[in-house]
Amino acid sequence: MSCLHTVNRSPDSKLLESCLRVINADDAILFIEDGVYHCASKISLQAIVETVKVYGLREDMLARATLSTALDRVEPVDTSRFVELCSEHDKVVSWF
Amino acid sequence: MSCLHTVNRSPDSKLLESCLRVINADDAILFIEDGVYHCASKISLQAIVETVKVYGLREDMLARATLSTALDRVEPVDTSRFVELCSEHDKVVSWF
Amino acid sequence: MTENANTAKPAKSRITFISRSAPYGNNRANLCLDMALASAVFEQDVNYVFLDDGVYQLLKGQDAAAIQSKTLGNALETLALYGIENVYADQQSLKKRGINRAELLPGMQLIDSDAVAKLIESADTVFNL
Amino acid sequence: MTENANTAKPAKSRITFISRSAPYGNNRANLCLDMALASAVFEQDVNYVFLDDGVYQLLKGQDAAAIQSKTLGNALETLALYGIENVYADQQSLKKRGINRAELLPGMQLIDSDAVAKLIESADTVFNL
Amino acid sequence: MKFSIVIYAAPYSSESAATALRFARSLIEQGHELYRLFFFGDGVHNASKLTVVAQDEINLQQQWSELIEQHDIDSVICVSSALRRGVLDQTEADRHELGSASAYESSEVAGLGQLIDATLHSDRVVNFG
Amino acid sequence: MKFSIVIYAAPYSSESAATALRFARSLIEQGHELYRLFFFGDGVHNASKLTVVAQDEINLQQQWSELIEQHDIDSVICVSSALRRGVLDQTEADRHELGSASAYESSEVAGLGQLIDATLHSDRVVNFG
Repeated sequence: MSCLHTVNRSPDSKLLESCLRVINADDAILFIEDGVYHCASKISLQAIVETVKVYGLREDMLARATLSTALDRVEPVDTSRFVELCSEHDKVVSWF
Repeated sequence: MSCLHTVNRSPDSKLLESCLRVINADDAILFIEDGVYHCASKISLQAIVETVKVYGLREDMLARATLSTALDRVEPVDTSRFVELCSEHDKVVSWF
Repeated sequence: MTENANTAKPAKSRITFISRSAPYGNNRANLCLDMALASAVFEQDVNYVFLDDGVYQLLKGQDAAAIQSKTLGNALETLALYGIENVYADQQSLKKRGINRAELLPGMQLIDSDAVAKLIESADTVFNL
Repeated sequence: MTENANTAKPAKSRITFISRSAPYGNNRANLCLDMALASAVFEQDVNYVFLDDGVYQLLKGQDAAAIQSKTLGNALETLALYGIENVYADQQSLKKRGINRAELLPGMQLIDSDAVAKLIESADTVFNL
Repeated sequence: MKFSIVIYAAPYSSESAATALRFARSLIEQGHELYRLFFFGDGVHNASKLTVVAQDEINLQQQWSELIEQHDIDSVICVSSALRRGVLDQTEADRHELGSASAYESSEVAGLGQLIDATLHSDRVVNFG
Repeated sequence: MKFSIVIYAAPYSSESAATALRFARSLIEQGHELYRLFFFGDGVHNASKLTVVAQDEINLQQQWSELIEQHDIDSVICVSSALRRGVLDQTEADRHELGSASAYESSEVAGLGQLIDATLHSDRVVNFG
C-alpha cells in the first residue's frame, strides 16, 4: 500500500513537516502550487527519507521560476504524469 | 508614533515571528482569532520585547477556551476596548 | 443518483479523516466534521484523527457564543452518538501546544505519529484538512 | 463620491505596502499590487516592501502561461512606470530562501528589518498581506 | 475619530468578516465615525444577497447590510473583485445579461480609488483578512 | 481507472481550483473515468455562473461548466456550502424568492451523501484545496 502525498504550501508553512511525520518509507511526495518552492530547498529535501520519491509539478515550477534551481532529487512532472502517479499509487493524500 | 499590531494566526504559523522582526519597542500587539493561542504560549510571549504591551481579544479567547490558561502578561480586552486601542495608537497594522 | 448505491462495488469503505485546523478561525474543522458525520450516517468505517492545530478543537470549555458561532467542542462530544468511536488525538501535537489530557474532551484516544501513519496506510480514502 | 476628494484633508498620504505572500498560490500578491498601483495613480507616496514569502514574487524568469495566469514578475517590472520608485526586498527573507541578488528582477533595493520597521513607523497607513 | 475598515475575507470560510462586523458595530456605538467600508478580494462575498442560511445560524451578509442601512454607511465593493466573483449590482447584471442583482443595494460597486480616498480621509484604516 | 475529485477552494483567490481543472482534463484525455466532481466549502464558487472576467483572463467557472457538459460529468455542489454562499439552482432560487439561478445547470446541488458514494465507487479520490 503505497501512497502519493501532494504538498501545496511553501517551506514557510509547517505543511511538509506534518506530512513527513506520518509518511511511510515507500510513499512518494509531489510538490504542487506554492509547494514547489521546496524543490530548491536543501533543508526540505534532506528532511525527506531517501526511499521516498520526490516530484515537482512542472507547470508550477515554470510559473515560479524554480525549474532551473530545483535540486537533482526532484523529478519534474507535468499534469498528465501527475494523473499517472495517482494510478500507480494506491491512494492520494492531499496536504493543503 | 506607536502602532497597534493585530495577529490572527496560531503559533504554528510564522506570523508572529514576522511581526516581531519589524515591531518597535513602544508598539503593542493584540492577538485576535486563532492568534489568541499565543496567549497561553510561554515561547510566544517570551519572544516579545518586554516594553511591548500584549492584549488578547476576549471573545476569541472565550470561544477557544484559552481565557483561563492565558499567561499574566496578556490583558484580555473586548471588542470595544479593541476600538479604543486603535484610537490610542497612531495606526493599526494587521497581520493575517 | 441513488442508483449509484446499487452497483456491485463494496457498500463500505474505510475513511480516515485528519483534522489539522484550529476551530473558528476558518471553517476547515467544520467541513471535516460534516464529512465525517455524513460518512457515519452512510455507515462507513470512520477514523477521525486530530493532528497539529486540530487538537485545539478538543479543548474543554469552549464557548463560541461571543463570536456568534456554534461551539465546535459540543459537536465533537456527540461523535459517539453518530457511531464514530475511533477518535484519536496526536500526542506530539498536544505536547507541543502544552495541552494536558485533563484539558481534553472525554473519549479521545491518544496516539503517536506511527499510529497516524498506519491509519493513513490502512484507509481506502483520506480526507485531510 | 468625487466630492470626498475636495474636502480640507491632505491630498497625499504615505502608504507602505508589505507584500508577504508567494505569487500564484493565492491572490494576495495581486491584491497588494492592485492597491499599490491605485495609490500611485492617485499620486500617493508609496513604499512597497517584499517580506517573507513575498520575495518569491521577485524571482526573474517567471512564466505563468502553463498555469493560465498572468506572469506577476512582468507586472512588477513596470512599477517604476507607474511612479512607484521605492521598492524594497527584505534581505533576511531572501537569505533564508537562498535567493541571490542576481536572481532578482532589476530595481529592487535590499533593506534589513530595521529599515522595514522604519517604513512602517513613518507611514500613515500600512497594508500588509 | 474617523475609521475606515477593509475586509478581505469571505464570510463563513474565515472568522475575519465576523470580527470586522463586531468591530464596526462597536466603533459606531462608541460615537466614532465609520467613514467607509471597503470589501476587497474574497471580501466582496459579504455583500451577496443570495445567501440562504439555516435558522439557527447567522446571516452575516444580511447583518452587514442592516448595519450599513441603519447608519447610512458608505460601503464599497471593489468592482474588479466583485465582477469575477459574480457579486453584481443591477447595472452590471443588466449589462452582462445575468438576471437580477446579486449584491445588496446598500453597497456601491466602485474602484480602488475609494480605498485610497479612505486612507486620505480616515484617522485609522483597519484591515481584516 | 475511476477518479473522483473534491474541490475546496474558490477560483481566483486560490490556485487549487485551476490545478484541479487541469487535472480533470488530463485524466479524461488519458481515457480514465471521472466518476464525480464534488465542490465543497468555498469550492462551490466554481459553479457560479454570474462571473464576469476581463477579456484577457480565464473564466474558470465557465471552463468547468464546458468540461462538465462536454463529457457529461456527474458534478455536484454541496447543498449546505452552496446555500450559505448564494450559489443557487433554480429550485432554491425560487423557493427563497431570490430571482434567477446563480449556479450553472451543469452541476447538481446535492448533499454529502454524494461524496461518500464517490469514495465507494472511485478507485482514487483526489482533493484540491
